[in-house]
Amino acid sequence: MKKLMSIKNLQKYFPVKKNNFFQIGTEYVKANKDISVDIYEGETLGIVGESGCGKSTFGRTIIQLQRQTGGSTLYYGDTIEDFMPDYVQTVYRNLPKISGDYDQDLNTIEKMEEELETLDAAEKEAHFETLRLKKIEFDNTYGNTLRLVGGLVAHDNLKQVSSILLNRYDAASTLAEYKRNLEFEQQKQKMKAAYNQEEIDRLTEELQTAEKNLNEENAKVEELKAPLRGMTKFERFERYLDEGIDLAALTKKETRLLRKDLQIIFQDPYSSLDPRLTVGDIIGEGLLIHKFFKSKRDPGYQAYIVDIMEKCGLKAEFIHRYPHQFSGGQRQRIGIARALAVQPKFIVCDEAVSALDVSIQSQIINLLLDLREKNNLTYLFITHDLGVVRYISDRIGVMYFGHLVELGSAQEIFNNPKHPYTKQLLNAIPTMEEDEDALWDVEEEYDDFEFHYSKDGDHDPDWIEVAEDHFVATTLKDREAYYDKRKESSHEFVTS
Amino acid sequence: MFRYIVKRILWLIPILLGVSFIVFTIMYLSPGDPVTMILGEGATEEAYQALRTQMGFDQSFIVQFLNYVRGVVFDFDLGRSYVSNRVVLDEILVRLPNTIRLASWSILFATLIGIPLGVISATRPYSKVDNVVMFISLVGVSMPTFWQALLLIILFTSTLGWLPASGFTSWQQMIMPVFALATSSMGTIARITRSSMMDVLDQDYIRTSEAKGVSDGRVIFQHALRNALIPVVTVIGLQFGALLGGAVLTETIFSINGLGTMMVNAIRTRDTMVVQGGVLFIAFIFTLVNLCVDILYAYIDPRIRSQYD
Amino acid sequence: MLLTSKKKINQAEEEMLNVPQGSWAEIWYELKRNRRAMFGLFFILFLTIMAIFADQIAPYGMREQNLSNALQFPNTTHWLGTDDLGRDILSRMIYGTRVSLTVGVSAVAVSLIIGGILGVVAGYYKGWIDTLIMRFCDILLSIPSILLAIAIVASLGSNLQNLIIAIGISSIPVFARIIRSGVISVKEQEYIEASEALGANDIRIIFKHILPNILSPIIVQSSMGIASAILSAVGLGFIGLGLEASIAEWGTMLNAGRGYIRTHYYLTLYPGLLIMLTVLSFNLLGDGLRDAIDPKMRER
Amino acid sequence: ACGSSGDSGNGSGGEATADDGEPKVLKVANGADPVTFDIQQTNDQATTRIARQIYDTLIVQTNDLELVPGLATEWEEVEDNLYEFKLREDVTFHNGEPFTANDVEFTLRRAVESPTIGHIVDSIDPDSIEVIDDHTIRVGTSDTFGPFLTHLSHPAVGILNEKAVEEAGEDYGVSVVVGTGPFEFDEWVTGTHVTTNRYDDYWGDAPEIDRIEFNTIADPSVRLIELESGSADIAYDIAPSDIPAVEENSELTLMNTPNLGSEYLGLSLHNDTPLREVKVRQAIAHAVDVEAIIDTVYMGVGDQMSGPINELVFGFNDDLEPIEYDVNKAKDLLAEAGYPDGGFSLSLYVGDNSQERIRVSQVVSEALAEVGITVEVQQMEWGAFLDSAAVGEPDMFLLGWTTVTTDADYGLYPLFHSNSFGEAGNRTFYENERVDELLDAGRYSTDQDQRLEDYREVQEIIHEEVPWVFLQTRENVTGLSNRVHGFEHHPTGSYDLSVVTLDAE
Ligand SMILES: Nc1ncnc2c1ncn2[C@@H]1O[C@H](COP(=O)(O)OP(=O)(O)OP(=O)(O)O)[C@@H](O)[C@H]1O
Ligand SMILES: Nc1ncnc2c1ncn2[C@@H]1O[C@H](COP(=O)(O)OP(=O)(O)OP(=O)(O)O)[C@@H](O)[C@H]1O
Ligand SMILES: [Mg+2]
Ligand SMILES: [Mg+2]
Ligand code: NI
Repeated sequence: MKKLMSIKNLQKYFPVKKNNFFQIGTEYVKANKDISVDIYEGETLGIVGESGCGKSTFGRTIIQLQRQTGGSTLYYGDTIEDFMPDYVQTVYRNLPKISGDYDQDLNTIEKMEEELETLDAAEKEAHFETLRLKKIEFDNTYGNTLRLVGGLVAHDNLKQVSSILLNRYDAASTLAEYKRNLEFEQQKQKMKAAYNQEEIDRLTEELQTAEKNLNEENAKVEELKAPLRGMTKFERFERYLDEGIDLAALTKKETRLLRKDLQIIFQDPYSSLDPRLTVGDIIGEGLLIHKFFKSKRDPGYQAYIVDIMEKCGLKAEFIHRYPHQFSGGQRQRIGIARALAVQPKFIVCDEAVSALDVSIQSQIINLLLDLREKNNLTYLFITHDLGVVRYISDRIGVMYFGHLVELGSAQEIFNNPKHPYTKQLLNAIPTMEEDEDALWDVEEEYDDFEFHYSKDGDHDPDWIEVAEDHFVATTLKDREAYYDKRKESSHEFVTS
Repeated sequence: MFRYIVKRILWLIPILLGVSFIVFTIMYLSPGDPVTMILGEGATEEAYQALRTQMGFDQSFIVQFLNYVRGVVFDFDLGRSYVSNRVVLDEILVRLPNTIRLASWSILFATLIGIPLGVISATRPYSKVDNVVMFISLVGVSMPTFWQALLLIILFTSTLGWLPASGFTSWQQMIMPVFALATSSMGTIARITRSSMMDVLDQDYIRTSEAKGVSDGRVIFQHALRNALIPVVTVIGLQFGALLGGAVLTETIFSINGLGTMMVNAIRTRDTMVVQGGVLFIAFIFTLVNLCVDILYAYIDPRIRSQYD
Repeated sequence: MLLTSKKKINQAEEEMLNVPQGSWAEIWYELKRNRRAMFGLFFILFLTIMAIFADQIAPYGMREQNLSNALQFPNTTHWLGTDDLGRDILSRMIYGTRVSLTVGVSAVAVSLIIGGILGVVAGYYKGWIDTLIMRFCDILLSIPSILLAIAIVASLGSNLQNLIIAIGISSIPVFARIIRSGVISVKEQEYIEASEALGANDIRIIFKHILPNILSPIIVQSSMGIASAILSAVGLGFIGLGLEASIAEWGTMLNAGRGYIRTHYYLTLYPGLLIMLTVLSFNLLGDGLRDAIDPKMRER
Repeated sequence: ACGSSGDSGNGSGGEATADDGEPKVLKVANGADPVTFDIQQTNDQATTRIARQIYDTLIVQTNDLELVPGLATEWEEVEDNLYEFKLREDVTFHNGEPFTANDVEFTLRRAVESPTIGHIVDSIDPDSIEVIDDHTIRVGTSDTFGPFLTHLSHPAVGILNEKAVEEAGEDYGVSVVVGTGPFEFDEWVTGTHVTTNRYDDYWGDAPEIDRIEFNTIADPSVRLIELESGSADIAYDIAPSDIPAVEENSELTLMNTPNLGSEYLGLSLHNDTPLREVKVRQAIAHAVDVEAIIDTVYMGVGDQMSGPINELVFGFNDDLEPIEYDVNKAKDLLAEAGYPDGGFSLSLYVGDNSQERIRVSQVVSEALAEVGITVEVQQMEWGAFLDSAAVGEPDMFLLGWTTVTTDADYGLYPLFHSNSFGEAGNRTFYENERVDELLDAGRYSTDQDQRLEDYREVQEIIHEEVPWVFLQTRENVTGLSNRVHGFEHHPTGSYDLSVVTLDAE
């Protein structure tokens, strides 16, 4: 399956208002601490967890509604080649400045890995944590460089590399722009919006020259690479090459361009609709922003909106009504229609159905599933309703105080939960009577691993695969043995 | 709480500096040269230049302003009037009591009448009494102070001959200015009291005491009014500031020798130093009164107090 | 019509009909039921007509003098009498509407635009710029507005434009504060985030989403603001800092009539009465609008 | 004054205090607060009206404008342009210091230096001042200066006590005020009042009243109210609109007498406007109904002027007739000048400190509209007004001039000599060689007959060329309670109160 998103060590801290004037340093609400997960095209990834554990934050952060404070979020719905964001240029330009450091740092990490094996159990624990953090730091610092430059960082003359890559960047970004425009025109054509045939023809032509240009530049890059091939260093870094766009590194403007691919359905259908706009205007806003239509008077505009509304189960005559004239369920549909109107590739459904009664819920869930099939959509489905999540999700992630503690197929999670928190969640026993702490600070032991998780959120450091594609955060009893086994099974582990 | 007060007092410094800067700029931009004003019709060029240098007008704007600030900060010296060469601080201190007296009596009067009016209205909402009282309050707010002052003079001085139209020492002299100035604030206070009171009367704990059979009077005065007063206090604080401004016109009409009259004259004669000093004092008083209101506010309402800690 | 039959509707039903953030039609519906507000509205319309058609309505010209007819008490040829230069008071009052309405509306426009920009920037971007703007407002607020206006007019000279600027500037902080707090509360709303999620830029969010949603308090404040701007203008005229005296302006008329207060009361009585009614009308309308927009804010 | 009843109180003798134990207090309503009693730092009327009771001058100008001995008993011109003054020997200052020639020297030297009143004594040559003995002093002028002695009688040249001035420093004139006059300074509460007490060692006739209270009341109608209610015995500067009220009140007396002031509408030649043509100026002069202005705006106070100075001033030309109001003539003149229907516009500036002038500006603008001239009135703050008029900004402006020295030189030279352009007084930028010549001659000659001739000719020329539209003479208007006796106006507007007596209440 094709990856749509790859989230690495995502972190979102909210600064808290200073208590007083003289306070030094800032305190944070650590809503998302260190989340890594891949999302595949066409799947529905369910996220469950108790209220306040950071689900909404996670959803908002990966589509960059809120800037993440650490980690990277790679997006594959568009490739770097097609998008050519600014940060690529920055990375290319700064290449000579960081020469060698990644090498050193990587060596340090490797050395630490080696050392790990020589240490005794007590020291190992601390060492392991340092190593983990070091790896995250490494990824934060060099991740994008390695992903974009790859093995070429091993070249002696980084200045030369940098200038050739920059030339390539220019050619590629010109091409990307033509491609984007063309694609957009074609999409409009598909949507029966006003499109411009001449423009399409012109773009197709320009595209060809730009492509040729790029090929020339690519050839130069290949020339550079040729002598390096076979060097261990080159090969080691070449593996880092990655097509994904790091959403966290985009400028505000670039993020806005991607907005039409990454959408969100908000948790609260009441406060997420502007009371001063009609339903038509609410749904049409994205269309106008992304210039699907030039103005509201475009002939196809109204028809397109009506079409979307009907798909979402809203009557056409609602188009001129205001949000307060609708019931909760209807509002939720408006929110869904708004998200779908721009034909996104990925939608965060933040409790999209939780506020609704059961019959409406199932209606909307079916609508979402239906749309997924038709439009090859990918969902991040956030909820604390286990019934719904089981029904809709392919995979489920369990979140606990800003961490992902368990991840697996829906079946695995429900049939074979490993993490004690997941188990509690599934049991869903009302726990009013019990001492709260007793509930959370559970220690549970298995043969190979044990859980030490607590409310403070210092989670178990290992992220292990307990069954095929079923991961859980835990503490390994014998780390070496585990990793050895993994190596045999030829899985890649570069960073945690 | 203490820290909050200190912080607020520290804020006074940039505010007063800003006020000073704005006033200085406006006065600096004014046409009409104080030197000409002093020299009058027919002075020689040399005399003009000499006086200009002596008064420091040949220096740049910023230097003049910084000199002024330095004087104020280090020597508490507000300068001397360009016109009379008197020490500005003395000029202000002579007049300050009159203005303060006028504003204080007015706010007292406005409060003593405004609050009961508001209470009467709130206890009989949408009744005839309420309508009449609220209409009168709004008329009070809408009536230009100076016009009202003129009407009072026509009636009580010209026609009836009961009250003197100028001066500000005896109680007879004080009646008209205080009344004229207080009317608008009275209306505002009555209106806010009514709405605040109605909010409180609408709340459950009042219903509870009513249900328990507590007498109407007790409900209104003991329970409701105390809680309703919180927003009223804020408004009274703000009104005090408004009164200081309103005093400008009132003083002019009743020939009261207060800060207002002084400032209007000083603005007209481009007596920058006096304008500066006066505005600084008024701004200082205004800010201080509002600080007191905030502190009082916190005192009345424990919920707010806890916010500051 | 619906209106009359619904008049006796009981309290509970009234609540139900009331939608907190109603559409304009609903606000208008509420407003129409408020007799005082309608009085205000009609009086304002009446004044507007007088201002526009002053040339046709006024029995005499604005500057038309008749020195031999000076200081006539109200009579059949001069309904409200003549002033010290023999000009018709009624006509001058009618012409005076022009100045007062122009100054009132334009001054509010000035403070609304400048205060609006400051308030939006402060509320939307927060941070140091917010602190800066709000401290600036504190500073302006701590100078009594009439003094500020006097100083500005004195320094700029008094013509219509400067009068508008002077009065406009002094109420900038009021608008800036109201708009800022509106922006802050609206910006918290999820629909703003929703618009961001659709890719809207700041300009679009401010103009399409934030401003329309804080329009109601702005309208209420503008109505009241016009009332106090007119009062300020008249006050400036009264202390002789208004427009050139041949232009009919209510404050200047009062000032000129002041010397005759003992013998010719009507010189100050009628213009004063008109000022009061005008200001009252704007206040009544403002009150009514506030009630119509949010019944819970009644008379605050 | 009311005759019999009051005079009886007077007859009982000087020591009124002894009779009833109550000090006799005269309450005066003054229109403005004094500026400073360092009289060399100000020259405003509100101050002078009080200062005059405190200070004496060497020479006194009577109410009839005669020069009589003051602190100087006699004087003579000992050489060309050098005068010797004999001083009184029995005079002490309020601080007990004896009055000597040194004080005179100090005063005059300081006055010449003063930016504020320097112009009054600028004819004095400081090098020529010479103290002969304690009570003899010589003072010379740098050029022959006709009105020299008159200038010395100006209240601003009141004699100061050197010691008091030096000792008090910055406080002089505010809390320390020392003169030789009939009243000594007691207290000054800014903006409210100034009180003076009778100085018992006064060299002249002792005043009957014990104390004068000058109350500052800016609003003219309030001054009247004070007078009516008995809170004031004398109210200065009754507003024209209040005159009927005083006249109708049987307990009050209105005193109005012409003073040395005149009002005019300046027609500036500075800007390139039709005003540069004599005919246009004459037309404007004919178009303005000065009589109507006097009647409606000034309630009959003042007389239409025929020229720039009035009859009290030495050098007045009594042959000239006021320019009559004649719209047709004005139109004809305009046509002759090439503006048959007017058709041009002029700016008219007026200071905002006088309600009356503001009204006049409106009358003028209507009057000129009659002959087709559009007038744009600019009402300005007084200081700004003076400034812009001084640089020739306005086409027309309303202003007045008081010939305080009662000599035509002061009433004409600053206003019409080409040396006096702008700030110095000639704000119309009027220039005429002959006029310059005659004014110079008049200034530097002591031959009074020749001077009279010269000034008459100047007035003829100005009457013909009308750089001004001559409006009306100014009058001093005072409201008096009938208790007050002996009060008289002085044409300069500052009145001697030492002669005033009061009936018991
Ligand atoms: N803008 C913000 N500023 C500060 N703290 C925030 C902000 N947004 C969220 N938080 C905090 O982050 C934590 C996670 O919030 P989040 O909304 O992601 O929870 P959630 O899992 O979606 O909960 P729920 O199921 O109730 O929707 C909470 O403690 C919340 O208080
Ligand atoms: N102010 C209004 N103007 C017009 N139609 C309205 C208004 N309010 C509600 N409606 C319509 O009335 C119907 C019922 O709405 P209501 O909000 O009562 O539904 P509900 O039962 O609460 O549904 P939900 O469970 O989705 O909240 C809906 O069709 C809605 O569109
Ligand atoms: Mg949530
Ligand atoms: Mg519902
Ligand atoms: Ni008598």
